[in-house]
Amino acid sequence: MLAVPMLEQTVQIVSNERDTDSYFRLVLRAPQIAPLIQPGQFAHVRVLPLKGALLRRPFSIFQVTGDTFSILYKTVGQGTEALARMGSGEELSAIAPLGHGFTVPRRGGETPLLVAGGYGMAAMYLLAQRSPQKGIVFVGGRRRIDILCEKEFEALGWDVRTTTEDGSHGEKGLVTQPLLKELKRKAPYRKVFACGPTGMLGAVGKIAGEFNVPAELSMDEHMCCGVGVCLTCVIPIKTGDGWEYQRTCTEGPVFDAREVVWETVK
Amino acid sequence: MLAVPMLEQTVQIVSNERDTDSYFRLVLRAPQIAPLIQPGQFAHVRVLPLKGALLRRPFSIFQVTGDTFSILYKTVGQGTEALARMGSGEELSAIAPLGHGFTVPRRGGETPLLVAGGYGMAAMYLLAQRSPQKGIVFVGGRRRIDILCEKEFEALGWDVRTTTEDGSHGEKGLVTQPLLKELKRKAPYRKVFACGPTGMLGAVGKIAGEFNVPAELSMDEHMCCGVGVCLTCVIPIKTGDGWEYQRTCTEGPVFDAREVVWETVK
Amino acid sequence: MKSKVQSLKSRVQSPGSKVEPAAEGVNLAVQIGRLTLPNPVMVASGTFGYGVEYAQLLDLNQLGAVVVKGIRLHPVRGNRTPRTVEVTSGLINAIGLQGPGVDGFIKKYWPFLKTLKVPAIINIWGTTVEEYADVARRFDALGGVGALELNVSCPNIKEGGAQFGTDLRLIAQVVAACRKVTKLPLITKMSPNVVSIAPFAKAAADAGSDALSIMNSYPAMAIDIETRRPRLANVTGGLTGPCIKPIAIKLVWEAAQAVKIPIIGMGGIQNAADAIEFMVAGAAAVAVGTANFYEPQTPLQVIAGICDFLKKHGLKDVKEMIGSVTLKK
Amino acid sequence: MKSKVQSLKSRVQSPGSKVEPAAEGVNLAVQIGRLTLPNPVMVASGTFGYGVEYAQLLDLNQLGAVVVKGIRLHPVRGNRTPRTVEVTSGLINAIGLQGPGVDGFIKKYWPFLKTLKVPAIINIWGTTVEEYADVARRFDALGGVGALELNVSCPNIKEGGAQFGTDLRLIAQVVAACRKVTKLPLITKMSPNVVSIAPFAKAAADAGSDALSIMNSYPAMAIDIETRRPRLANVTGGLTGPCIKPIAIKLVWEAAQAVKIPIIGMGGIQNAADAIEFMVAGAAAVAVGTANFYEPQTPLQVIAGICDFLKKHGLKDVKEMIGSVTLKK
Ligand SMILES: Cc1cc2nc3c(=O)[nH]c(=O)nc-3n(C[C@H](O)[C@H](O)[C@H](O)COP(=O)(O)OP(=O)(O)OC[C@H]3O[C@@H](n4cnc5c(N)ncnc54)[C@H](O)[C@@H]3O)c2cc1C
Ligand SMILES: Cc1cc2nc3c(=O)[nH]c(=O)nc-3n(C[C@H](O)[C@H](O)[C@H](O)COP(=O)(O)OP(=O)(O)OC[C@H]3O[C@@H](n4cnc5c(N)ncnc54)[C@H](O)[C@@H]3O)c2cc1C
Ligand SMILES: Cc1cc2nc3c(=O)[nH]c(=O)nc-3n(C[C@H](O)[C@H](O)[C@H](O)COP(=O)(O)O)c2cc1C
Ligand SMILES: Cc1cc2nc3c(=O)[nH]c(=O)nc-3n(C[C@H](O)[C@H](O)[C@H](O)COP(=O)(O)O)c2cc1C
Ligand code: FES
Ligand code: FES
Repeated sequence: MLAVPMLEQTVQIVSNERDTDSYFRLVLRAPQIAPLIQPGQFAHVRVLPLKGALLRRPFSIFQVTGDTFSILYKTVGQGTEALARMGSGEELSAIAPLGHGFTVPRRGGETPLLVAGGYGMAAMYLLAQRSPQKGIVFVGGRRRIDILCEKEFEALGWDVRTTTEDGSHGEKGLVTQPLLKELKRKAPYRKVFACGPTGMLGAVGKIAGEFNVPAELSMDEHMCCGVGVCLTCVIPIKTGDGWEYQRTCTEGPVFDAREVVWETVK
Repeated sequence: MLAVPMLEQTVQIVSNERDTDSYFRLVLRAPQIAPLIQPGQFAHVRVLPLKGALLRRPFSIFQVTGDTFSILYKTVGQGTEALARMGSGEELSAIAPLGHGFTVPRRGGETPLLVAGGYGMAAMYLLAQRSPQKGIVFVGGRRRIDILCEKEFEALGWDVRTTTEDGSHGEKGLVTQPLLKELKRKAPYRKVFACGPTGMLGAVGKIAGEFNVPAELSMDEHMCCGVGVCLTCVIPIKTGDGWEYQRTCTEGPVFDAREVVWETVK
Repeated sequence: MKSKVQSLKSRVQSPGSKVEPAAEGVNLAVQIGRLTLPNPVMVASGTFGYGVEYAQLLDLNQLGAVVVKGIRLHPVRGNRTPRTVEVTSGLINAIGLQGPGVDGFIKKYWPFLKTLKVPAIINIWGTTVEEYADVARRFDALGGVGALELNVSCPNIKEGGAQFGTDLRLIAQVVAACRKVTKLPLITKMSPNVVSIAPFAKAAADAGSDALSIMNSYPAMAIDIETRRPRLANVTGGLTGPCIKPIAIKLVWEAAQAVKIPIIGMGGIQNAADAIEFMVAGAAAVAVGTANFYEPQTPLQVIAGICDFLKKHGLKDVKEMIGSVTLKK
Repeated sequence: MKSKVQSLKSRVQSPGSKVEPAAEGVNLAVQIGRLTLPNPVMVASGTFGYGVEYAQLLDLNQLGAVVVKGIRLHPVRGNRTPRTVEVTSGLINAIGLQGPGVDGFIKKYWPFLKTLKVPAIINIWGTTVEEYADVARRFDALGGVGALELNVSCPNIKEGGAQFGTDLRLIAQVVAACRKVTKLPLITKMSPNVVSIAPFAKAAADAGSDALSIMNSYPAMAIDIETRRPRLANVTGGLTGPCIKPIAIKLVWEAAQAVKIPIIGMGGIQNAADAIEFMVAGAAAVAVGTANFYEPQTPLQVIAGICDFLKKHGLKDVKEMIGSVTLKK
């Protein structure tokens, strides 16, 4: 039960810069945390200037460089907006690394097919970087500005296939379309890894299931404690005789697609 | 009942600088408010960065210059501390001018004796400046650093008599000592004006009463609305047949010392 | 009496007056019994004095109604100070219902209030059932009053107040006694300090209340740890402000299931989103309380924000929002 | 049984262990019935899992006690999601008491908990009086348990919970039934959702409760105005966090006048000043709840802050603060 090592630390902002539109890249100096991070894990961040809103906010860990790690976030509410107003030198509190991440593909193992929607791309970068086995990254978003770190995936030598719903960049449509096309090719030894909105994850899980391809999905549930005590973040997971609620922050965020009881996921 | 004209305005900080130790001078650009201000009135200020603490904070108006007014404040808690962290260009919300101020002495009328303790000095400056009749200012504080704007009173041509409790500046003792000495001189036509801690005001009122000298006191009661609706800031005031609670923010902050029911003041 | 209320209604709705029930294509008017409010945003008793104090800071005729501080038959001195204390996202008060009594009120404040184009609602209380009825009778006789709000829920007085609002028999008696002496719309101001609000809501409705206002302040306390003394002279007080909103929303929602009469929702409203949350939960109107103390423009900002919301969502009438919360997935 | 509690006490107080009841010249130990806590700062049930989850972030043996999430006889799946929602200075939760049941708990969590040097307090509940007693009997038999906390106040389950804590007859029955089957210290976790807490405090004490914990969460609700749906799948939930502190302080103060048994105060504690306020109001110990979620170091910070406060005020024993509020001028 004490499997995942985690630390609570005051971390310093190295930089906090706008990426595209409402997306920001935040680099944090965290020398003790950085070496522990596995792909698919997250940091639970307390934005100290937030007063009336108490809780920490969870963010996937995007990149790890030396004694820093970074996150890629979208401003959607008061926490992320307060975060966007912070600057280098200011401090945050982070509990990290948290959660059960992706199984990093082994050299010579299955070919990884990464599927990412919106800020889900943040969770995939470290996986691509740490995977000795290269593969394909499917990135999708609503508009051109929702396509993040495309260049970075290319720089890692991955095959990047981009879709936008409005067609402003890459292929027009949903990220599942090129995935479906690829799976239809029926190449052997493949494995899907996905992160994005729950609807997308459900669709990816379903498609992977149809092609009998294993899939690891990083689930996005609202969180409170982030460390497994409050039981906020549960999703229904199959057990021998039915299903039980498991914690996205602890047993997840990465779950095997076949274990999720999709009918019950809200 | 609509006697005092008041405005609610967003005002800009022109400067916010440390005076001595924990005292700060805040200058606010408020072109519509500034011309309306009378000595002894106050501004009710909302420190916008304060989140969990909701209420405005009341401060006497210290100086009026052109389209600005200023306050002289001491950091004592979360509101004043948040205020002290603000800088020029930032905005506050102010409702001002509020309250019933001092009766400005007329030329040839009573000689004004001003008595001020701690930040009470802030409330007295405008009175001294606007009074055509010069007089004496008694300023007192615990230590040297609690003596504010002594120089400014002198520049106005007033006779300044300073006391500190620790003797680090001026005469050693309480501000009431030189006042008592002065009143014992039994010169005719004098009037006391005072602002400071409630204990000091009680003592000043008592002394003035003993010498049959009229006294106007600016009372310091905790406030909430500042405009007369919540009935937080009341003090007991004599009426024909007994006493009633009157509002420091509306009927006051300046009251005639003889009207206050000192036994009932907390 | 009916004619008086009618004339008030028509005065409120009269075209050409500054307050239009329909603001730029959306209808904001709501009904509280037979009283029409030009819009659903009132101010809460005890947080707006007698209206006149705020007259310089905002146009009172833009409000849905002005609700005055609680009035008893005789003048009331109120509690000793300190009377209020700031707490996290809230305020505790123990004013003790200081007030001028009916005569003092009519002499000092009514001449101004009756010139308003929007309804004036009088918050009344007593220490006995008979006293409530006496006060109601006096205001009935006055003429021109918009409605009476029966404060059976003030936590800060020894006799009267919450003692009535937390006892099913007494709440019914107070409402029935007032109902007997006036045809003015009666609004019962509910105490949150009950195990379940539904039976109290029903008791008030059955006894003839035309509407409920939910909620009054919640019993609370703060202690200064340096002096080890209570922060309020009255020891305990009533908690209000944003901190109580989730409690108030639940009570409004629960009462709305229990009774058909309109509910006026209040408790921590700071902006239009808060007000809309109350309406969606089941409130026909709302009142802004503690927020007036720190931001007197709040009621007007709330009205403007409700208009924007209605437009954004293509709604033509604010009434479409009332009780529109849906529980199914 | 007595000997087990005794051995726990002596284990807790044994010199050389990391937790010293007297921290640098001040005595922090307090009594909850026959149970001695090394210091008055516990964690609140449901906000600290089963202890093990936080073991990497703080030294559990520094705490006054570890209180685990509510446990019923059988495993409980809990409510649908969303289960919590953030509100102004607070949180609303409707977890629905998800848990592994007595057997699951003993298998999965007890092996770790029993290695702690500080008492483990088990929060228990049932849907009938008999079930409470059954669970109590099981934990009595287990041995080494510090105390049982009877949760008769969870607002988020249909059967059980607050239904018992808001009914004078039922609360007495639950306590008496558990009293019959165990000599373990019994702590009754009180519901705030009553008109007056005094009779409930007395009922629990008279039925044999050794202590009270005050308070559980307050019934509340939040609605998403865009979707017009409740923000919690359970529709309503329980409000916790700094926003409820003034309510909790008042209830602790009131209960402390009514009963002689110790009170564990909780509700919005974020720092030592909050904890001291509870103790001055009448609490013999305190628990940190929601604050653990955003700042897991809170309980340790509170302990350190209490030490500083005692030293600053020249107090030698934390017990001097208990109920030390003075009402006279
Ligand atoms: C495991 C995990 C990884 C995530 N990784 C990223 C990432 O890499 N980049 C990124 O931009 N966002 C990420 N998110 C979503 C991010 O946590 C939310 O966008 C953020 O919490 C919103 O906070 P706010 O105060 O701006 O919004 P508000 O809407 O004001 O937040 C209100 C409350 O809801 C919670 N909340 C709101 N949206 C979400 C959400 N989508 N998921 C979980 N909680 C939510 C907040 O934490 C807060 O408690 C991740 C979420 C999870 C669970
Ligand atoms: C008419 C009037 C004029 C004043 N003029 C000045 C001035 O010129 N310079 C100056 O430094 N201070 C002045 N004060 C006092 C000033 O209002 C308080 O120091 C300030 O409100 C403290 O706020 P805080 O958040 O820093 O303290 P906190 O202790 O955190 O405040 C908590 C609450 O108590 C209230 N409060 C605390 N102390 C006082 C006090 N002494 N008087 C009234 N309310 C208080 C606050 O407004 C707030 O609501 C005046 C007070 C009044 C009533
Ligand atoms: C200082 C103060 C005085 C109040 N006086 C009264 C009153 O006289 N009569 C009454 O029914 N309610 C009174 N209330 C309760 C308010 O009308 C309202 O119900 C409560 O404040 C909740 O709304 P809020 O959170 O928006 O303030 C008072 C509240 C405050 C803060
Ligand atoms: C998510 C959550 C779960 C809780 N679960 C329980 C529980 O299982 N049993 C119980 O008696 N109280 C439970 N509580 C109530 C707390 O123990 C505590 O009484 C309450 O949160 C008030 O303290 P706080 O404001 O410091 O959080 C829970 C509270 C929260 C926030
Ligand atoms: S967020 Fe608390 S258990 Fe997962
Ligand atoms: S502060 Fe509200 S009446 Fe004076």
